Amino acid sequence: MVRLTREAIDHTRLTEDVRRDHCGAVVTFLGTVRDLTGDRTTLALDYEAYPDMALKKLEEIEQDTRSRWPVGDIILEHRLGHLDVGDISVAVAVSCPHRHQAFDACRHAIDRLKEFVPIWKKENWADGTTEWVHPGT
Amino acid sequence: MVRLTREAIDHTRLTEDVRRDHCGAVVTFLGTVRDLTGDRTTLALDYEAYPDMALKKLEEIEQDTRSRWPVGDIILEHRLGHLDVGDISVAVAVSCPHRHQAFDACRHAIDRLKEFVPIWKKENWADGTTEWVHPGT
Amino acid sequence: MRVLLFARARDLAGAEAIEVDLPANATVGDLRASLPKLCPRIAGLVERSAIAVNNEYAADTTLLPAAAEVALVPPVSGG
Amino acid sequence: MRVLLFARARDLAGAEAIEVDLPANATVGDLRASLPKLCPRIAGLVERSAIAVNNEYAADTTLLPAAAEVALVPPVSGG
Repeated sequence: MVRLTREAIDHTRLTEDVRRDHCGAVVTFLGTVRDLTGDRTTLALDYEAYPDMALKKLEEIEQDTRSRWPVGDIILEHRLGHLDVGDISVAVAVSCPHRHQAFDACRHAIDRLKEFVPIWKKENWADGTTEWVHPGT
Repeated sequence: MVRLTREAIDHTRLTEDVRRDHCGAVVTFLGTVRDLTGDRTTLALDYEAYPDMALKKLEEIEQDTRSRWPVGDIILEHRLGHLDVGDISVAVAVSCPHRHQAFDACRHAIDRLKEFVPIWKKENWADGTTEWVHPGT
Repeated sequence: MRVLLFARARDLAGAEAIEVDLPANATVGDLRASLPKLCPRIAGLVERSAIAVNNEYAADTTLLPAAAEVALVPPVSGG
Repeated sequence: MRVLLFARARDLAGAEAIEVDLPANATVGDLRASLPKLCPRIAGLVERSAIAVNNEYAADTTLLPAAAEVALVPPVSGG
Protein backbone atom coordinates (compact mmCIF):
# COMPACT_ATOMS: atom_id res chain seq x y z
CA MET A 1 0.00 0.00 0.00
CA VAL A 2 1.16 3.53 -0.75
CA ARG A 3 -0.11 6.81 0.64
CA LEU A 4 0.46 10.55 0.51
CA THR A 5 -0.83 12.34 3.57
CA ARG A 6 -0.97 15.79 5.12
CA GLU A 7 -1.41 14.30 8.60
CA ALA A 8 1.32 13.10 10.97
CA ILE A 9 2.59 9.64 10.00
CA ASP A 10 1.63 7.00 12.55
CA HIS A 11 4.55 4.56 12.50
CA THR A 12 2.87 2.28 15.02
CA ARG A 13 0.03 1.63 12.62
CA LEU A 14 2.35 1.08 9.64
CA THR A 15 4.45 -1.43 11.53
CA GLU A 16 1.40 -3.24 12.91
CA ASP A 17 -0.32 -3.34 9.54
CA VAL A 18 2.51 -5.18 7.78
CA ARG A 19 2.97 -7.90 10.43
CA ARG A 20 2.11 -11.40 9.23
CA ASP A 21 2.28 -14.79 10.96
CA HIS A 22 4.52 -16.27 8.26
CA CYS A 23 6.93 -13.32 8.41
CA GLY A 24 9.53 -13.44 11.18
CA ALA A 25 10.97 -10.03 10.36
CA VAL A 26 9.61 -6.50 10.14
CA VAL A 27 11.80 -3.54 9.23
CA THR A 28 10.43 -0.02 9.54
CA PHE A 29 12.31 3.00 8.23
CA LEU A 30 11.43 6.54 9.29
CA GLY A 31 12.82 9.63 7.64
CA THR A 32 12.61 12.62 9.98
CA VAL A 33 13.32 16.34 9.59
CA ARG A 34 16.88 17.00 10.76
CA ASP A 35 17.85 20.21 12.51
CA LEU A 36 21.12 20.50 10.57
CA THR A 37 21.99 20.06 6.90
CA GLY A 38 25.73 20.33 6.65
CA ASP A 39 26.41 23.33 8.87
CA ARG A 40 23.11 25.11 8.20
CA THR A 41 20.21 25.08 10.62
CA THR A 42 16.80 23.96 9.38
CA LEU A 43 13.69 25.29 11.11
CA ALA A 44 11.14 23.46 8.99
CA LEU A 45 10.57 21.82 5.62
CA ASP A 46 7.71 22.13 3.17
CA TYR A 47 7.04 19.05 1.05
CA GLU A 48 5.20 19.19 -2.24
CA ALA A 49 4.36 16.39 -4.66
CA TYR A 50 3.13 15.88 -8.16
CA PRO A 51 0.47 13.70 -6.57
CA ASP A 52 -0.82 11.44 -9.35
CA MET A 53 2.65 10.66 -10.63
CA ALA A 54 4.06 10.26 -7.12
CA LEU A 55 1.39 7.68 -6.27
CA LYS A 56 2.04 5.85 -9.54
CA LYS A 57 5.80 5.76 -8.86
CA LEU A 58 5.26 4.64 -5.26
CA GLU A 59 3.05 1.81 -6.55
CA GLU A 60 5.78 0.82 -9.01
CA ILE A 61 8.25 0.70 -6.14
CA GLU A 62 5.87 -1.49 -4.13
CA GLN A 63 5.46 -3.89 -7.06
CA ASP A 64 9.18 -3.93 -7.84
CA THR A 65 10.00 -4.66 -4.19
CA ARG A 66 7.43 -7.45 -4.06
CA SER A 67 8.92 -8.96 -7.23
CA ARG A 68 12.41 -9.09 -5.70
CA TRP A 69 11.70 -10.28 -2.15
CA PRO A 70 9.02 -12.49 -0.52
CA VAL A 71 7.20 -9.53 0.99
CA GLY A 72 4.38 -10.30 3.42
CA ASP A 73 3.23 -6.71 3.20
CA ILE A 74 4.76 -3.31 2.53
CA ILE A 75 3.53 0.22 3.16
CA LEU A 76 5.15 3.38 1.80
CA GLU A 77 3.80 6.63 3.15
CA HIS A 78 5.02 10.18 2.49
CA ARG A 79 3.85 13.29 4.25
CA LEU A 80 3.26 16.58 2.43
CA GLY A 81 2.93 20.13 3.68
CA HIS A 82 4.75 21.96 6.47
CA LEU A 83 6.92 19.80 8.75
CA ASP A 84 8.85 20.85 11.83
CA VAL A 85 12.20 19.49 12.98
CA GLY A 86 11.68 15.96 14.30
CA ASP A 87 8.54 15.30 12.27
CA ILE A 88 8.38 12.12 10.20
CA SER A 89 8.43 12.93 6.48
CA VAL A 90 8.43 9.37 5.14
CA ALA A 91 7.96 5.84 6.45
CA VAL A 92 8.46 2.43 4.86
CA ALA A 93 7.44 -0.74 6.71
CA VAL A 94 8.10 -4.21 5.28
CA SER A 95 7.58 -7.74 6.55
CA CYS A 96 9.35 -10.80 5.14
CA PRO A 97 9.91 -14.36 6.34
CA HIS A 98 13.60 -13.65 7.15
CA ARG A 99 15.44 -10.61 8.38
CA HIS A 100 17.91 -10.01 5.57
CA GLN A 101 15.03 -10.01 3.11
CA ALA A 102 13.19 -7.40 5.18
CA PHE A 103 16.27 -5.17 5.52
CA ASP A 104 17.09 -5.39 1.81
CA ALA A 105 13.49 -4.83 0.73
CA CYS A 106 12.99 -1.81 3.00
CA ARG A 107 16.26 -0.21 1.97
CA HIS A 108 15.54 -0.82 -1.69
CA ALA A 109 12.12 0.83 -1.40
CA ILE A 110 13.36 4.00 0.33
CA ASP A 111 16.38 4.25 -2.00
CA ARG A 112 14.12 4.11 -5.04
CA LEU A 113 11.68 6.58 -3.47
CA LYS A 114 14.42 9.14 -3.02
CA GLU A 115 15.66 8.50 -6.55
CA PHE A 116 12.60 9.11 -8.70
CA VAL A 117 9.33 9.80 -6.87
CA PRO A 118 8.30 13.37 -7.78
CA ILE A 119 8.29 14.93 -4.33
CA TRP A 120 10.29 18.02 -3.38
CA LYS A 121 11.23 19.71 -0.17
CA LYS A 122 11.76 23.39 0.53
CA GLU A 123 14.22 24.28 3.27
CA ASN A 124 13.19 26.93 5.76
CA TRP A 125 16.59 28.04 7.02
CA ALA A 126 17.18 29.64 10.40
CA ASP A 127 18.24 32.89 8.67
CA GLY A 128 14.71 33.29 7.34
CA THR A 129 15.42 32.30 3.74
CA THR A 130 13.79 29.40 1.95
CA GLU A 131 15.13 27.19 -0.83
CA TRP A 132 13.71 24.36 -2.90
CA VAL A 133 16.06 21.40 -2.85
CA HIS A 134 16.90 20.10 -6.33
CA PRO A 135 20.01 17.92 -6.08
CA GLY A 136 22.60 18.68 -8.72
CA THR A 137 21.32 22.19 -9.44
CA MET B 1 20.16 0.79 26.09
CA VAL B 2 19.63 -2.96 26.36
CA ARG B 3 16.84 -4.87 28.06
CA LEU B 4 15.57 -8.37 28.72
CA THR B 5 11.86 -8.46 29.46
CA ARG B 6 9.07 -10.92 30.17
CA GLU B 7 6.45 -8.39 29.00
CA ALA B 8 5.29 -7.70 25.45
CA ILE B 9 7.78 -5.54 23.55
CA ASP B 10 6.37 -2.09 22.80
CA HIS B 11 7.91 -1.17 19.45
CA THR B 12 6.25 2.24 19.47
CA ARG B 13 8.16 3.20 22.58
CA LEU B 14 11.49 1.85 21.27
CA THR B 15 11.15 3.76 18.02
CA GLU B 16 10.09 6.96 19.77
CA ASP B 17 12.86 6.69 22.35
CA VAL B 18 15.69 6.63 19.80
CA ARG B 19 14.46 9.62 17.74
CA ARG B 20 16.81 12.62 17.81
CA ASP B 21 16.62 16.00 16.07
CA HIS B 22 20.04 15.57 14.48
CA CYS B 23 19.16 12.09 13.16
CA GLY B 24 17.20 12.01 9.91
CA ALA B 25 16.82 8.23 9.92
CA VAL B 26 15.36 5.66 12.27
CA VAL B 27 15.38 1.94 11.49
CA THR B 28 13.46 -0.46 13.70
CA PHE B 29 13.77 -4.22 13.34
CA LEU B 30 11.24 -6.60 14.87
CA GLY B 31 11.75 -10.34 15.10
CA THR B 32 8.40 -12.12 15.45
CA VAL B 33 7.40 -15.74 16.07
CA ARG B 34 6.72 -17.37 12.70
CA ASP B 35 4.03 -20.00 12.25
CA LEU B 36 6.25 -22.16 10.00
CA THR B 37 9.89 -23.24 10.25
CA GLY B 38 10.70 -25.03 7.04
CA ASP B 39 7.61 -27.22 6.66
CA ARG B 40 6.92 -27.66 10.38
CA THR B 41 4.22 -25.72 12.21
CA THR B 42 5.16 -23.80 15.34
CA LEU B 43 2.51 -23.17 17.99
CA ALA B 44 4.70 -21.21 20.38
CA LEU B 45 8.29 -20.58 21.45
CA ASP B 46 9.84 -20.48 24.91
CA TYR B 47 12.85 -18.18 25.23
CA GLU B 48 15.43 -18.57 27.96
CA ALA B 49 18.57 -16.55 28.63
CA TYR B 50 21.71 -16.69 30.69
CA PRO B 51 20.66 -13.27 31.91
CA ASP B 52 23.83 -11.65 33.26
CA MET B 53 25.92 -12.75 30.32
CA ALA B 54 23.18 -11.91 27.82
CA LEU B 55 22.97 -8.34 29.16
CA LYS B 56 26.76 -8.02 29.06
CA LYS B 57 26.86 -9.23 25.44
CA LEU B 58 23.98 -6.94 24.45
CA GLU B 59 25.87 -4.00 25.96
CA GLU B 60 28.97 -5.00 23.99
CA ILE B 61 26.88 -4.99 20.82
CA GLU B 62 25.51 -1.54 21.67
CA GLN B 63 29.04 -0.19 22.22
CA ASP B 64 30.41 -1.89 19.11
CA THR B 65 27.59 -0.47 17.00
CA ARG B 66 28.12 3.02 18.42
CA SER B 67 31.84 2.75 17.63
CA ARG B 68 31.14 1.94 13.97
CA TRP B 69 28.30 4.34 13.12
CA PRO B 70 27.24 7.82 14.34
CA VAL B 71 24.37 6.45 16.41
CA GLY B 72 21.99 8.98 17.96
CA ASP B 73 20.54 6.27 20.15
CA ILE B 74 20.06 2.51 20.01
CA ILE B 75 17.85 0.15 21.99
CA LEU B 76 18.13 -3.64 21.92
CA GLU B 77 15.35 -5.51 23.70
CA HIS B 78 14.75 -9.26 23.88
CA ARG B 79 11.71 -10.95 25.33
CA LEU B 80 11.93 -14.12 27.44
CA GLY B 81 9.32 -16.69 28.43
CA HIS B 82 6.42 -18.13 26.47
CA LEU B 83 5.61 -16.44 23.14
CA ASP B 84 2.78 -17.17 20.76
CA VAL B 85 2.88 -16.97 16.98
CA GLY B 86 3.03 -13.31 15.94
CA ASP B 87 4.54 -12.11 19.21
CA ILE B 88 7.65 -9.93 19.04
CA SER B 89 10.68 -11.77 20.41
CA VAL B 90 13.31 -9.12 19.75
CA ALA B 91 13.45 -5.48 18.69
CA VAL B 92 16.34 -3.22 17.68
CA ALA B 93 15.76 0.49 17.06
CA VAL B 94 18.55 2.80 15.86
CA SER B 95 18.73 6.45 14.85
CA CYS B 96 21.55 7.97 12.77
CA PRO B 97 21.99 11.19 10.80
CA HIS B 98 21.63 9.34 7.46
CA ARG B 99 19.62 6.35 6.35
CA HIS B 100 22.35 3.98 5.20
CA GLN B 101 24.06 4.38 8.56
CA ALA B 102 20.83 3.50 10.36
CA PHE B 103 20.17 0.44 8.17
CA ASP B 104 23.75 -0.82 8.52
CA ALA B 105 23.85 -0.21 12.26
CA CYS B 106 20.52 -1.92 12.92
CA ARG B 107 21.39 -4.93 10.79
CA HIS B 108 24.79 -5.22 12.41
CA ALA B 109 23.26 -5.20 15.89
CA ILE B 110 20.67 -7.91 15.17
CA ASP B 111 23.20 -10.05 13.29
CA ARG B 112 25.59 -9.95 16.24
CA LEU B 113 22.75 -10.63 18.69
CA LYS B 114 21.83 -13.80 16.86
CA GLU B 115 25.47 -14.82 16.66
CA PHE B 116 26.59 -14.79 20.27
CA VAL B 117 24.09 -13.53 22.85
CA PRO B 118 23.30 -16.48 25.18
CA ILE B 119 19.57 -16.78 24.56
CA TRP B 120 17.84 -19.94 23.40
CA LYS B 121 14.44 -20.80 22.04
CA LYS B 122 12.44 -23.98 22.48
CA GLU B 123 10.07 -24.89 19.67
CA ASN B 124 6.57 -26.01 20.61
CA TRP B 125 5.60 -27.96 17.49
CA ALA B 126 2.03 -28.54 16.39
CA ASP B 127 2.49 -32.29 16.96
CA GLY B 128 2.87 -31.68 20.69
CA THR B 129 6.63 -32.18 20.88
CA THR B 130 9.11 -29.56 22.04
CA GLU B 131 12.72 -29.03 21.03
CA TRP B 132 15.46 -26.65 22.10
CA VAL B 133 17.04 -25.01 19.08
CA HIS B 134 20.83 -25.30 19.02
CA PRO B 135 22.04 -24.58 15.48
CA GLY B 136 24.58 -27.10 14.26
CA THR B 137 23.59 -29.83 16.72
CA MET C 1 -0.10 22.17 -24.63
CA ARG C 2 -0.12 22.83 -20.89
CA VAL C 3 3.03 21.94 -18.94
CA LEU C 4 2.70 21.58 -15.16
CA LEU C 5 5.37 23.20 -13.01
CA PHE C 6 6.48 22.24 -9.51
CA ALA C 7 8.76 23.40 -6.72
CA ARG C 8 11.46 25.88 -7.78
CA ALA C 9 10.21 25.90 -11.37
CA ARG C 10 6.78 27.02 -10.21
CA ASP C 11 8.25 29.69 -7.95
CA LEU C 12 10.56 31.01 -10.70
CA ALA C 13 7.79 31.09 -13.31
CA GLY C 14 5.23 32.44 -10.87
CA ALA C 15 2.71 30.02 -12.35
CA GLU C 16 1.47 26.47 -11.91
CA ALA C 17 1.72 25.76 -15.62
CA ILE C 18 3.02 27.15 -18.89
CA GLU C 19 1.14 27.04 -22.18
CA VAL C 20 3.34 25.86 -25.03
CA ASP C 21 2.42 25.82 -28.74
CA LEU C 22 4.10 22.96 -30.54
CA PRO C 23 3.67 21.59 -34.08
CA ALA C 24 2.13 18.15 -34.60
CA ASN C 25 4.73 15.37 -34.21
CA ALA C 26 6.73 17.45 -31.75
CA THR C 27 8.92 15.47 -29.36
CA VAL C 28 9.68 15.83 -25.69
CA GLY C 29 13.00 17.30 -26.78
CA ASP C 30 11.17 19.98 -28.79
CA LEU C 31 9.14 20.83 -25.72
CA ARG C 32 12.28 20.98 -23.61
CA ALA C 33 13.89 23.37 -26.12
CA SER C 34 10.85 25.65 -26.15
CA LEU C 35 10.52 26.13 -22.38
CA PRO C 36 13.53 28.45 -21.86
CA LYS C 37 12.29 30.69 -24.63
CA LEU C 38 8.88 31.05 -23.01
CA CYS C 39 10.31 31.46 -19.52
CA PRO C 40 14.01 32.34 -19.45
CA ARG C 41 14.11 32.18 -15.64
CA ILE C 42 13.70 28.41 -15.60
CA ALA C 43 16.29 27.77 -18.36
CA GLY C 44 18.93 26.40 -15.98
CA LEU C 45 16.45 24.20 -14.17
CA VAL C 46 14.93 22.82 -17.39
CA GLU C 47 18.34 21.46 -18.40
CA ARG C 48 18.47 19.39 -15.20
CA SER C 49 14.82 18.39 -15.13
CA ALA C 50 12.92 15.42 -16.50
CA ILE C 51 9.76 15.71 -18.55
CA ALA C 52 6.85 13.49 -17.57
CA VAL C 53 4.15 12.51 -20.05
CA ASN C 54 1.02 10.97 -18.56
CA ASN C 55 2.81 10.43 -15.23
CA GLU C 56 5.77 8.64 -16.81
CA TYR C 57 9.33 9.89 -17.31
CA ALA C 58 9.80 10.42 -21.03
CA ALA C 59 12.93 10.44 -23.18
CA ASP C 60 13.61 13.49 -25.37
CA THR C 61 13.00 11.36 -28.45
CA THR C 62 9.44 10.47 -27.37
CA LEU C 63 6.67 11.88 -29.58
CA LEU C 64 4.22 14.01 -27.59
CA PRO C 65 0.70 12.52 -27.77
CA ALA C 66 -2.06 14.90 -28.87
CA ALA C 67 -3.79 14.86 -25.47
CA ALA C 68 -1.38 14.22 -22.67
CA GLU C 69 -0.71 15.47 -19.18
CA VAL C 70 2.78 16.91 -19.37
CA ALA C 71 4.94 18.10 -16.47
CA LEU C 72 8.39 19.49 -15.85
CA VAL C 73 9.91 17.36 -13.06
CA PRO C 74 12.92 19.05 -11.44
CA PRO C 75 15.41 16.82 -9.56
CA VAL C 76 13.43 15.24 -6.74
CA SER C 77 14.18 15.61 -3.04
CA GLY C 78 11.52 13.62 -1.26
CA GLY C 79 12.23 11.26 1.58
CA MET D 1 33.35 -25.91 40.76
CA ARG D 2 29.76 -25.33 39.77
CA VAL D 3 28.93 -25.23 36.06
CA LEU D 4 25.63 -23.61 35.04
CA LEU D 5 23.52 -25.42 32.45
CA PHE D 6 20.96 -23.96 30.04
CA ALA D 7 18.40 -25.03 27.47
CA ARG D 8 18.83 -28.57 26.14
CA ALA D 9 21.82 -29.20 28.41
CA ARG D 10 19.71 -28.44 31.46
CA ASP D 11 16.88 -30.64 30.25
CA LEU D 12 19.22 -33.53 29.43
CA ALA D 13 21.03 -33.29 32.76
CA GLY D 14 17.84 -32.67 34.71
CA ALA D 15 19.71 -30.06 36.72
CA GLU D 16 20.49 -26.34 36.61
CA ALA D 17 24.15 -26.97 37.34
CA ILE D 18 26.79 -29.71 37.64
CA GLU D 19 29.45 -29.86 40.35
CA VAL D 20 32.87 -30.60 38.93
CA ASP D 21 36.04 -31.33 40.92
CA LEU D 22 39.11 -30.10 39.11
CA PRO D 23 42.76 -29.81 40.21
CA ALA D 24 44.36 -26.40 40.70
CA ASN D 25 45.59 -24.92 37.41
CA ALA D 26 42.91 -26.75 35.45
CA THR D 27 41.96 -25.19 32.13
CA VAL D 28 38.64 -24.68 30.39
CA GLY D 29 39.63 -27.63 28.20
CA ASP D 30 40.03 -29.82 31.29
CA LEU D 31 36.55 -28.80 32.41
CA ARG D 32 35.17 -29.54 28.94
CA ALA D 33 36.74 -33.01 29.02
CA SER D 34 35.31 -33.79 32.46
CA LEU D 35 31.68 -32.90 31.71
CA PRO D 36 30.80 -35.94 29.54
CA LYS D 37 32.18 -38.26 32.23
CA LEU D 38 29.97 -36.68 34.88
CA CYS D 39 26.92 -36.52 32.62
CA PRO D 40 27.17 -38.74 29.52
CA ARG D 41 23.83 -37.49 28.18
CA ILE D 42 25.25 -34.05 27.38
CA ALA D 43 28.45 -35.38 25.75
CA GLY D 44 27.34 -34.52 22.22
CA LEU D 45 26.14 -31.07 23.17
CA VAL D 46 29.31 -30.26 25.15
CA GLU D 47 31.38 -30.76 22.00
CA ARG D 48 29.37 -28.06 20.22
CA SER D 49 29.05 -25.68 23.19
CA ALA D 50 31.12 -22.79 24.41
CA ILE D 51 32.29 -22.41 28.00
CA ALA D 52 31.77 -19.03 29.62
CA VAL D 53 33.92 -17.85 32.54
CA ASN D 54 32.63 -14.80 34.38
CA ASN D 55 30.18 -14.04 31.56
CA GLU D 56 32.85 -14.17 28.86
CA TYR D 57 33.43 -16.81 26.20
CA ALA D 58 36.65 -18.63 27.15
CA ALA D 59 39.15 -20.57 25.03
CA ASP D 60 39.99 -24.14 26.04
CA THR D 61 43.52 -23.01 26.93
CA THR D 62 42.27 -20.49 29.53
CA LEU D 63 43.18 -21.27 33.13
CA LEU D 64 40.09 -21.50 35.36
CA PRO D 65 40.22 -18.86 38.12
CA ALA D 66 39.73 -20.14 41.68
CA ALA D 67 36.40 -18.38 42.13
CA ALA D 68 34.57 -17.93 38.87
CA GLU D 69 31.05 -18.20 37.52
CA VAL D 70 31.28 -20.91 34.87
CA ALA D 71 28.60 -21.90 32.39
CA LEU D 72 28.10 -24.29 29.51
CA VAL D 73 26.74 -22.22 26.62
CA PRO D 74 25.13 -24.36 23.90
CA PRO D 75 24.78 -22.85 20.40
CA VAL D 76 22.54 -19.83 20.79
CA SER D 77 19.19 -19.32 19.06
CA GLY D 78 17.91 -15.98 20.28
CA GLY D 79 16.44 -13.35 18.03
